[in-house]
Amino acid sequence: MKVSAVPRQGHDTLHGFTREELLRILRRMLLYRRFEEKAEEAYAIGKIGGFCHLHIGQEGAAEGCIGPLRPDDYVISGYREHTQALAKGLDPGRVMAELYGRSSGASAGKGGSMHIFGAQEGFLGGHGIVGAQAALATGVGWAVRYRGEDRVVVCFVGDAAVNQGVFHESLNMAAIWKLPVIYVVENNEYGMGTAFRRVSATEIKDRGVAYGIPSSVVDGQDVLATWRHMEGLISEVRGGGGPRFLEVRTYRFRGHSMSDPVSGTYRSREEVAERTEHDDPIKILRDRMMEADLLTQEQLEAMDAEVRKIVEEAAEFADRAPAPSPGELYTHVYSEVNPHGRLFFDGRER
Amino acid sequence: MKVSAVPRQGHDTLHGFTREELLRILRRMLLYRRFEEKAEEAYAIGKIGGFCHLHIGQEGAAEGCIGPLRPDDYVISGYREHTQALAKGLDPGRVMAELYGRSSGASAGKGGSMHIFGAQEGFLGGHGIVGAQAALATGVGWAVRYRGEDRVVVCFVGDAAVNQGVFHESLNMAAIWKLPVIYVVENNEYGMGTAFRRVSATEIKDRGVAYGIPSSVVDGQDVLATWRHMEGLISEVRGGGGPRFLEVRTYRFRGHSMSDPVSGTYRSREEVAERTEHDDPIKILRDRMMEADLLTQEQLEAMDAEVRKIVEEAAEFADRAPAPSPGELYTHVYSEVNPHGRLFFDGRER
Amino acid sequence: MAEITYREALNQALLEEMERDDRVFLMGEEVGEYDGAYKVSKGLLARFGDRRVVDTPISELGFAGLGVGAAMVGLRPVIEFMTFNFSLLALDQVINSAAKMLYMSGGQIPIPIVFRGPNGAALQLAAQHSQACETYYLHAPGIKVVSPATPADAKGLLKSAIRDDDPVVVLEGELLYNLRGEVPEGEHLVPLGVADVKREGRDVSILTHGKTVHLALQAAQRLEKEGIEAEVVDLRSLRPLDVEAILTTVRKTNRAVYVEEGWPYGGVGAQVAAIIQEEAFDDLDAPVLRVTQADVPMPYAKNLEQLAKPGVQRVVDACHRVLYRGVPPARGA
Amino acid sequence: MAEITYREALNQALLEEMERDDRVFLMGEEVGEYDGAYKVSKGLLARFGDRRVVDTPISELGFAGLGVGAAMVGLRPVIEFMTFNFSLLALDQVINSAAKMLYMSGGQIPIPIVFRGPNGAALQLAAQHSQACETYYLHAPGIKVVSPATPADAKGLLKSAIRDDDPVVVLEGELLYNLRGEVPEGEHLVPLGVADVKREGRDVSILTHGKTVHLALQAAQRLEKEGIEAEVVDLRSLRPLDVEAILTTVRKTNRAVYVEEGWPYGGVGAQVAAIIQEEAFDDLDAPVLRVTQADVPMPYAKNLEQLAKPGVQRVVDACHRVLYRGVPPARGA
Ligand SMILES: Cc1ncc(C[n+]2csc(CCOP(=O)(O)OP(=O)(O)O)c2C)c(N)n1
Ligand SMILES: Cc1ncc(C[n+]2csc(CCOP(=O)(O)OP(=O)(O)O)c2C)c(N)n1
Ligand SMILES: [Mg+2]
Ligand SMILES: [Mg+2]
Repeated sequence: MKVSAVPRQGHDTLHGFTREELLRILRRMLLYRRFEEKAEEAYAIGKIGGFCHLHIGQEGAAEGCIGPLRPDDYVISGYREHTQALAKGLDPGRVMAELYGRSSGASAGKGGSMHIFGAQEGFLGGHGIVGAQAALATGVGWAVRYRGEDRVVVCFVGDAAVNQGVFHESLNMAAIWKLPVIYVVENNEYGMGTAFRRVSATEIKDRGVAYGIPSSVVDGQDVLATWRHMEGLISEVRGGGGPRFLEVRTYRFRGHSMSDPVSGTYRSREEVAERTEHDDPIKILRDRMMEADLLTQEQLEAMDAEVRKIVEEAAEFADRAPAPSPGELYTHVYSEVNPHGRLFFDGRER
Repeated sequence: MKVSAVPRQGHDTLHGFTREELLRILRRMLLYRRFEEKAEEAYAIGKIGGFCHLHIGQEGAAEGCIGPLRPDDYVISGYREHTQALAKGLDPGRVMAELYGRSSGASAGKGGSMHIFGAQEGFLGGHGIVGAQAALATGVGWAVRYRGEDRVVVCFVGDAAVNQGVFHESLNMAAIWKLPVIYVVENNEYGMGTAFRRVSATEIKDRGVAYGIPSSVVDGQDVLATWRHMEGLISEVRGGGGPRFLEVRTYRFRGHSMSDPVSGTYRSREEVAERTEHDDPIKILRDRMMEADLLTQEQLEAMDAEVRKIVEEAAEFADRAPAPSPGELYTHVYSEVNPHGRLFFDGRER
Repeated sequence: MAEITYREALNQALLEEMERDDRVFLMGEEVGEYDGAYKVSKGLLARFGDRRVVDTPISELGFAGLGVGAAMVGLRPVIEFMTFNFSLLALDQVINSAAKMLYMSGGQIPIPIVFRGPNGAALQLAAQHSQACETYYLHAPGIKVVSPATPADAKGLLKSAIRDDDPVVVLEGELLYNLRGEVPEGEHLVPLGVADVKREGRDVSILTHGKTVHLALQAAQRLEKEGIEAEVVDLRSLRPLDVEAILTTVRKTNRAVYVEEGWPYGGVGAQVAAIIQEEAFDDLDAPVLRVTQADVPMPYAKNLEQLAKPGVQRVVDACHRVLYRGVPPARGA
Repeated sequence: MAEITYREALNQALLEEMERDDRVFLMGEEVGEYDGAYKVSKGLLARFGDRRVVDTPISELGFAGLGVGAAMVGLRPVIEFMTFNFSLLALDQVINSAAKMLYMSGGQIPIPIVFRGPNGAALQLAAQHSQACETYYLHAPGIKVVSPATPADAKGLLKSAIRDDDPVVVLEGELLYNLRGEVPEGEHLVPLGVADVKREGRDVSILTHGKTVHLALQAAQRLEKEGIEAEVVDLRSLRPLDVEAILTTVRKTNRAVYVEEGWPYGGVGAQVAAIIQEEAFDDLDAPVLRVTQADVPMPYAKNLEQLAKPGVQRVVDACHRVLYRGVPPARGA
């Protein structure tokens, strides 16, 4: 076994996975990357509006944490969730159509980039208030336990979210009621322009420890390590072990959102360049597979062509999809038309 | 040196204090006790209304934590704060008048039992939303540091308050900015009818540790130990050491508020009887002083008569004090009459 | 019909709906072992166990959000706020999660949840424990808000709220819990969005909801002695709002007074007055006046508190004004 | 007079007040190193250092409360909410601590604090990032609320807010930050509670505040072409409210339309309509109508968002209605 150019926990992490599995993982991460590069392009020409937070650089966290889940497990996240939605099985076309604000979008064009939902796929959004999803995840975990199911709930938050009160209230409740939730903190070192060390005197993991929740750290740029580690956590949780807390170390290669600069006062251009070069989860896996003779340049190119095609098709689907009809403005505010009284007060015709 | 009937950290805690100091501490705790017994009486005959949360049983925490402060230090608390207000130097008559809802009350009759304020004495309330004072205390600490003063801020919360998100946000900010705040959690084992162990999987102290705040525990029924321990914390904080977290173990001898039962499904009558018997901070100090020949029965009785007199006078003062005049309804809503526009919208004459 | 208290009525509603539907559970501070801070959930822990009657830490934002999360995957939580004063801490989850989720998800994720508890002032609880919170909830589309005034309505509205597929805020009253009244035997449901004429009259309409329904009825009695027949319309539900009932009574009496226990600015009465003048402008013989809490934080002192609360005489005065008896109707009530 | 942007105007106000008074400091998310999420605080960290320009963790409730605590002992904090959407998390400290403290303490503890940041919708930010939050703040006595529409008012009102001894909420607009306008040189203060007639007219009064002032002005231009002279009154301050100015314009035109970007139910317009009919009943020739956001959570899709926002044509239509041109004035706008 050759030594990897970027050694990460030794080569043994490669071994547990079959070649097919490895190819699949690589291909999926590549899909996430190409999908978001396409979104970047579409944003630049105004096809996508509002805020658009890319996950580029963090794909290992999505694939490593979601890959080992069962289809009937739940995932819930924040506003940087395109990749996670894809990982949980949402159709790229429907995700792209949502970014385009089309009626065929995952959320019928009403949610946009920050609010992708796939109820059928067990992807429960897409939430815009930092940290809020921690409480929601706790409730989903509550429901799972309530019904006596053995599903697992994975909740993604960013490093900055651990300073929200609701995150603590949620961890505490999950701990006392032993809920089947894995709180995954994607530590990309910054919340917008604020380095984590400026807003915390301790390590992220210490926040889980405070509630007696078994807490661990994994290198999210090493998708295989993340995957294996999550497998362990998932089976502990599925077995009734109660909540787990996981810090995934990662890095955001782009600006906070499409309208924010990639670097600036808060992190240098050099830092970003160096991390992009050496810390790319896709490159890391690719190199390792190549070194282990599990992947050739041609295979990689074919794979890339294949995912680019999927992404192009997704964009075409989104482009062709109709905008929501004006009548949609008033649907989905309430579940059903109430037979009594007035629900809307704007006096407009609808 | 004889061994105390209720041994608490050995007799050496007695030794650091002079007889005068010990008498003063005992006398003040007795004052708090008699004051609240009087409030209990007044509540029963309708002179005090609303919620009235007695601190009886927890006097050691108030005296031990506030006694060693400088007069220009700040104290802030929740709704169970009569005793702390007295300990910080508020006049018993003005506190009682507040409970009676009179214009001579500490808060001019507008605050009541839960909102005693003494701006001059550095007693900053008296807050009714569980945990909210933790953020306020953090701000007071911020102001102290901002001005380069060496004051210390003591913030009291109950054990149940540590589950409020705002408490965590506050600890985190105090930690990163090294604010001069001592967060004192009075752990009386219950939040209303909920035992702490039912709503937390870990120890109270772990909540401070999570933020890297030096955290300790002291027996609040041992006022001398509490006092000495606080002296240490205060000098660390005053010296610029940043925040401290202190759990004070104590017990509430009465119901949650005057309208709640003393015991019930959540704690047995026997438990309360046993703790009242063996865990009374006043009895403990009294017995120790007597055993150390620092107090006689006669002295104690004289002291008791003296504090009872103060309390009677406070009650008389409160009784005589006038109710707020109707015009007071609209004062203190805003700082000054605004020269422009309408501030009040009830259309009433004022 | 049995005469029971408002508290018992709520308790029955909870019990019946929990028996009917295993997806319904009750969660909040002290709802279990303590049988409820105000005993609304008395006996439910014993009956259903701690899977379905759940004591929480003091974490309003967290357990409100937990409820929403549970509703996202099909449970039907009833979240008790010990009082609505503390619900301000949870507002983000109620507005940003519960009210908006169905819309943001393009119709995929309904949130069938109830937030309930006592609202407004009790006796001498001072500024932080005496707030009426209607405004914070009715403002946002996506939420429904009801406010029962009688035991029958308490039972019927709470049951309907629990069966509703949308988030419903149920505003109760600590001072109503001991109120006795007849409640129909058997299944008793009151639909959301239907006002109730609690007293008929032709001279002036007193519109109100919740606790102040009783104040309005007292005022109507006093007015009756002067020969003035006031109609008292209890809106019961603030969203959906029975605008038809409002317009009907105003078209009949041509004069309206709104009575509420909360603050005036941005209050319920302001909205109802705006609607009336928009939709029954030509039917109005006088401005719609409002009787509210004094526009101040609630004071502790008994005398000030009494002054601050809306009183019967103020309602009578406002009716006089819109009837142009004595004082002119300008400058509110 | 210099022409500067609304953003620069706010920046100048902060800079000048911080230079004038060492007790003033700015705290919020990204206000320092990042120069502000919307660059309102650009250069302030460099100028004043991190004692007075303070980046916070994402802990809205905590740092709002921290600000109130600092104000309790005499500092004059300016707390920035990155947007007011996130301020719902902090509402408890704003209402229960800031608004009520002076009263609860019997006048001992004034809270001279400013809460500021962008309010309402920008472009395609969807339901959780597009809410107008006026209602949550104006409801409670103890707080003041202002909402500047122009660079001059932004500077003048923010400076007055910082000098005010009470909590003041300053509602800005992300979509206003790039707006240019003349701002008087030297010390420029706009007192709280004084409305500004942004355009005179005799036929109909368009009342509004904040961002929609510009919508109202556009509508007035369109109406002018039809020979209708609309008066546009910018309230600027919602509490204190310049009721005199409202009544004056209504007495002049006898017709009023309220335009706001927020939701209708419990909105600002409802309150203003209620006041107008209470206090100028006989001066009204038509009901006061309201033009607001559609009563739905804000949708993401561009076309739906445009439909949801109040538009110029809707304002024109509402004016037509109150002038009885074409459509009748019933059922709002
Ligand atoms: C409650 C709240 N406050 C502020 C914001 C604005 N905001 C959006 S993302 C963000 C930074 C979050 O950083 P982090 O949690 O580390 O996640 P990342 O963006 O790095 O994925 C902020 C401040 C928000 N959306 N919600
Ligand atoms: C935010 C909030 N939620 C609920 C309450 C009601 N409440 C008042 S005191 C209390 C229990 C607090 O217990 P703890 O913090 O242990 O203090 P203790 O009463 O024991 O001194 C509760 C639930 C409140 N005042 N504020
Ligand atoms: Mg981050
Ligand atoms: Mg306690």
